[in-house]
Amino acid sequence: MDLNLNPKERAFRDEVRAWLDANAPRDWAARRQAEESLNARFTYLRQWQRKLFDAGWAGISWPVEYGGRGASVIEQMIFLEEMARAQAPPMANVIGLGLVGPTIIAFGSARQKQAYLRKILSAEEIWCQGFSEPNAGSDLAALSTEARREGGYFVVNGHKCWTSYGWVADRCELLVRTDPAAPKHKGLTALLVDMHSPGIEVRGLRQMSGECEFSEIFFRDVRVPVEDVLGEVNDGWRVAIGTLAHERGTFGAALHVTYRRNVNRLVELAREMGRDGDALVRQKLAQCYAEIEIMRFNQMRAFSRIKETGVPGPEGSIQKIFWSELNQRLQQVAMEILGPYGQLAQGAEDAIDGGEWAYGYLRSRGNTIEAGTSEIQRNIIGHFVLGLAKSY
Amino acid sequence: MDLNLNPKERAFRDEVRAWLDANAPRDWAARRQAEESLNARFTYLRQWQRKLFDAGWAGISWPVEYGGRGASVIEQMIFLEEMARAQAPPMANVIGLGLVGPTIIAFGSARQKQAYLRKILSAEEIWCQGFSEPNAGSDLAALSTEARREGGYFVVNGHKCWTSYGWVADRCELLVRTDPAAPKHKGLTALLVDMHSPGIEVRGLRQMSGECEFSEIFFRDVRVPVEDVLGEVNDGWRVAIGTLAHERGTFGAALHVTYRRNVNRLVELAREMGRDGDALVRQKLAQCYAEIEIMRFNQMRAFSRIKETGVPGPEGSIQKIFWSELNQRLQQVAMEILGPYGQLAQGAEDAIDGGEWAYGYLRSRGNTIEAGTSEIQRNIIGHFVLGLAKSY
Amino acid sequence: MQFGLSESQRILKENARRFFASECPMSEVRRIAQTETAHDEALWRKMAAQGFPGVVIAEEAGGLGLGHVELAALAEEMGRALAPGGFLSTITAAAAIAAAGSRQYLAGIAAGTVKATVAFLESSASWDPEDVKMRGLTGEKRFVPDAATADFLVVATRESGELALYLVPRGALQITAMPALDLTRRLYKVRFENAGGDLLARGEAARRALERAFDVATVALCAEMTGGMQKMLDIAVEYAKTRKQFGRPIGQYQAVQHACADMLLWTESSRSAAYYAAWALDSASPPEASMAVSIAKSYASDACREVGNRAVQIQGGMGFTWENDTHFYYRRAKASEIAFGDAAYHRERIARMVFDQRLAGTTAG
Amino acid sequence: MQFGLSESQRILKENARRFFASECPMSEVRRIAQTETAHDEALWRKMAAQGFPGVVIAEEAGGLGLGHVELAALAEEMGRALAPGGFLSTITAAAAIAAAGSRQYLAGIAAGTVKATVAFLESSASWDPEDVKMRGLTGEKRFVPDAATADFLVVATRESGELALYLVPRGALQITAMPALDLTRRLYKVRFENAGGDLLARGEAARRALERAFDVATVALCAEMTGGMQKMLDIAVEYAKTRKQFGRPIGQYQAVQHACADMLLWTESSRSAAYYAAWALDSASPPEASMAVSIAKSYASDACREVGNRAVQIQGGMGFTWENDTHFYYRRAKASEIAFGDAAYHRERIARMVFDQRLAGTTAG
Repeated sequence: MDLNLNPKERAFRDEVRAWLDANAPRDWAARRQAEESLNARFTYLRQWQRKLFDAGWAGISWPVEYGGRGASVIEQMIFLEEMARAQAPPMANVIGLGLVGPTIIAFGSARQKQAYLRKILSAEEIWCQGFSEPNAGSDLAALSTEARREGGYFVVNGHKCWTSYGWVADRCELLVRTDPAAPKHKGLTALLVDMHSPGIEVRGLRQMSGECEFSEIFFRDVRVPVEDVLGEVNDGWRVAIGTLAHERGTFGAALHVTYRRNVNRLVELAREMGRDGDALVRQKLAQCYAEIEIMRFNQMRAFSRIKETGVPGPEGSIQKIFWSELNQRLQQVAMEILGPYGQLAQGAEDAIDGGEWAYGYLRSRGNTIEAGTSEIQRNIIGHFVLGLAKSY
Repeated sequence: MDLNLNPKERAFRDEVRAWLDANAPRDWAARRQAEESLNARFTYLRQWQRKLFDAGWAGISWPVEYGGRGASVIEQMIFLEEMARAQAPPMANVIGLGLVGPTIIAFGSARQKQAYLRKILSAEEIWCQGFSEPNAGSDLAALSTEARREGGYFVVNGHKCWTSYGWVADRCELLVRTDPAAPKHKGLTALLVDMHSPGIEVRGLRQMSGECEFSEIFFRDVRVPVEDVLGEVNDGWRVAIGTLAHERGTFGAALHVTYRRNVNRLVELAREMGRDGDALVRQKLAQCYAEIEIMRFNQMRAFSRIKETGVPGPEGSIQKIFWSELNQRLQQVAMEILGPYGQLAQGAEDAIDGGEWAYGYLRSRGNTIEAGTSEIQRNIIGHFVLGLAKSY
Repeated sequence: MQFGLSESQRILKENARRFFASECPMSEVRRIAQTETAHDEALWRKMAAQGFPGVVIAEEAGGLGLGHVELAALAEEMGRALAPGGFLSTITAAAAIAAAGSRQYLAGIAAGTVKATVAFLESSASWDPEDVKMRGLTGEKRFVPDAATADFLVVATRESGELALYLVPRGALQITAMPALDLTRRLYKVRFENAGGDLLARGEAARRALERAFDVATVALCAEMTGGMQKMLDIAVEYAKTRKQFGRPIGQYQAVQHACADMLLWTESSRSAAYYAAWALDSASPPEASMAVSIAKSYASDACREVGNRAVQIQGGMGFTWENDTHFYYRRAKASEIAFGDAAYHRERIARMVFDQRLAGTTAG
Repeated sequence: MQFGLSESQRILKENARRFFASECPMSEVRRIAQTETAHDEALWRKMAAQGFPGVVIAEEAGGLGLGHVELAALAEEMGRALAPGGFLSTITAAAAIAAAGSRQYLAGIAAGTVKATVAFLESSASWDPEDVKMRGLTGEKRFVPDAATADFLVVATRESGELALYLVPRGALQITAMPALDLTRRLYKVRFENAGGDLLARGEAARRALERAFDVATVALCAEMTGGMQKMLDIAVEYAKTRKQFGRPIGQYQAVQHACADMLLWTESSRSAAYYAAWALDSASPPEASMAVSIAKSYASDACREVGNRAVQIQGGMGFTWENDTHFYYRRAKASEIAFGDAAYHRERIARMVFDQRLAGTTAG
């Protein structure tokens, strides 16, 4: 057990930090507040990712042959933390980097790896993930989007929803039903779909916070070449499980940096409001501080384990529950400390930090729903970690 | 809506109060601390109940013909509150008064009413309730204690557990299986059993708190006359449900008085410890105070409803959840305020209030298990109140 | 003792429910919530025709002369319907006027021709009257609900060190919107520059009038919150019965079913506390009534947040969409949690009463 | 960076688990818990033969000379086995001696011939060194663990206004049992009357030695609590798999299954925090280590209570019986929640560090 970075990791950390100090744009926080079009902002993020890629910072733990750096998941974690520390803009291709890329590395054909991985890293092709449907949310295997084989193609018809980056994606890891007669987990296939294909329509899905972060995607007779099947036909469930394990296990890696920054800001605000001597406020902030650190410790343990095993396991659900429920607690604490000011929205003259807190509070409600609900995560822990009988 | 007592109720309250002022023993709290044998203490409670009965205070809402007072459930509630207010000893025949009696009134034959009800009120015959079994706790209908018909008798064999007052009971409302072939809810029958019958063995069941408050009862070829079937043969489930509704709906009626006294004592202790200015302590005690009052308000509403409908409904589960979970919160708050002193047990020189708090903390763990677990209560609310599909 | 609505109270409540169901369905709420002030004059006139704004105003002043239980019953239905606009603000101002022993504007309020609000909070955002720092009628008030549509404001200010309440016509006041989470009840910043107004009360009388007005408003708000909770519960239960996953309605899974049970427990308990406090406003001593009010608000503030959280969670992605009605309720629940003091504020108020000035036992205690 | 036990640490831990499974099974725990002192000398000697009491004592002093991660690994296994008696007390005293720069008694402790404890709390029951009021070696200490079986006590006292630590042989001290919830680690009141003893440290040195000793003890306790939580989780999960109601194992009902999942989350998080703090004791700056310790204890104090509550609840009536092992763990969990400061105490300690003296960023922060 050694929680210090080893010399190689430290050298890596110093290199990332120095590069970010010299290259990370400083205007990201301001840009988010600005009234800029989503498209303009996304173009900016794409260019930023390209710059990172060119400097060798995209795909830290991916094989060198596909444009990655061939380092360990620990370096990957360090990189994400340094990005968050520097308040650098995120990379554009979030789903491609975190979910689709690792899945293609694990399940993809040689051709697919050659064709797609490097362009994920360079942000040349933005990916989304087409899993959820209106009637298949938690019960993902109940999905009904279907793909019929016609010669060298699969022809896709159906309707996906809650797709992050759907509105800007070039490609999609799409889960479809290819054998309607098979039991529901058995007849699924993962396809790598060109989002510019005829027959695809993308619509924004407006959230309670007022934004359209997610999309619905409609497929009407969309033709996908059979060479774009990921893994085997009718073996899509295994592929999807691999993707979801990454979503649960590694997606929250750098959130502790962001959370810590938010709590430090609350400490500052509490002091400005003269509430730093209030025992209740002190207890609440200390609790936040402690839980964020514990999330970080859990994350370090999890990454150490992934480094050994190669893949995130079902205990990744602990991370998912932790980051999502902790953020909800933090946002509530913020509301309690900020009092009536906390509810002021963007555009209000007296809003603290431009209404970020009111927005963050609403947005946090989605945390325990997106990327697998808290209920599903507890099912996973109960069944796959503790060995209890399936409760669903 | 009028939350004041009406003139009749007020007169009743005044009468009870005056009588208790003149007659309630003042040594009950001290006796509980004293090293007195359980039997001696119970004899004392029996005599006390007899005294109440003779003065007309037993069975406030029971029909006059069976020795009751024929008043409403509101008067019953007032009486219980006044008893708690006066810190009078409880009546001895808790199960008979609260559960078995009302069930006999609802389901009993004319003979049973004549034979049993008055003796419940006078504490001549102490009752217990034989429902739970080792393999039938939450799933009560799975019970396996069986009764075979032999001529004019049922012959009972089996094993009950978690029986309050089993060690001192003269009679038992016993739920048994009379038709093993029927679906599990259908083949049950309620029997009124003489606990002095040959073949009955009672053993103490030691709890985590160290006491033996509950008993196990073993039945070996115990003969029960058919005239002691309560309700119809094979209709025992309906009878049992009636009993349980009383357990949930009205058992906690006066607990708010006890809880309030405990919190007042904590307020006093906090002041003595110089912690009455501590914002955390103030918040916690205020929260307790508020919740106790709300429990009382809920109780008033529930009794008003019972007065209209005549019987407690499934929403009584709200009361059960409230009193049990609130007591656990109160006991935890006590521990937090009392610090290291809170854990000191009976016999420790520096224990506060003779170790009542440490005992109360442990004992409170049983609250969410006894009289139907919190899980079962939430099932009842979900299914019978909200109309959701059965979750079990 | 009868803890339940009387026949006439029940009829009043049912009428109100029918009224809002027909005059202010969710489509209307959405429309009005997207206007500049979230106030609809036509709806207000119809409400006034029903007598709603004057429910507790004396008959001599043109009101219905009913009690606070009736006010709570109305407020619960408005909460359930999420009725937008300045009802609560107007009621608060009317309570302050009546508590100060005045009758000014009350007839207009009862008739629906006058709307009002109370300007109290300042930059400190403190509910403690000690923290009113504005001198005379020059200065700034914040978080004033419905100021843009009010005809006059009850303004808390300080004169020669004493608290004072003034009635100030909105007229030429400088009013700026403070956009916030709740879309159905808007907040404003109000700037006073040597504004003109009538003195309503000062010193101890002002403090008492204000305390009473806030107690009345808080009870109405608690009842309204109860109605909102009930609606969120109803929405969630309906969804849990119809939405199927893994071949079963999700309400059959205990994670969902028990969450619904908790929502019911919180909603019913909030209801008990709100109506008890409403009754206490009419029938108990002022300190007992204040205690009951703080009990109700401390509980409802936590409960409405938790009920809202569960309502969103149970509906999963659907509960997180703009199209779903839940978030309108959720937003108001958050604003209500804070308005007139959050749970911690009211717990401290309870602690003050419990620790510092032992109350006489309540009715049954 | 590697957050996981090394090969040698893993072997140490597995050996400890085997040792306690064979030398201190639950039947032994029950037997020892019912003796007067909950101390078994034979078990102690066997533990000493394994080197346990000297795990962090320097090799020159006869110890194993290992780090606090190894101490945590041992403590976790003792928590899992619910090993009764004075291990933690002795470790605390040894840490105080070592932190004060002394070596007195350390060899005896490592050899198993000497047991010790720290007498700190007084009637105020405050963990704040400012609240040590005893003058010299005359006065009373309370809640002293394992005093009846200790050969000497490290005593915190005040001399000329300064904190001082003394080594006092138990000898003729007047020791009275303070029966409490935990049956496996006993508490005592100790009366000093001009007792004799050796000065260990005074003033700032005494304060620092005490703070270090408490940090070490708290980490060991957090690891022990983690072991206890793990055991309660294992018991509950096993029961949930085998107990059937309504035709299914109760672990299949989400109310039970999700409670088990929460127990796992709390247990694993407590484990992460305990081992991080153990590592920090050896490898981070003193304020960073203290911060890590308070983070671990504030979390574990709440977690072990909640895990215990769920463990009892899941087992229903069975979990509430004396025959079931759970309550022995439950009782110790309650005592541990309080010992060396409860969650609120450690949160305030964190707040002091966060608010009042900004820490340098931690490793990855």
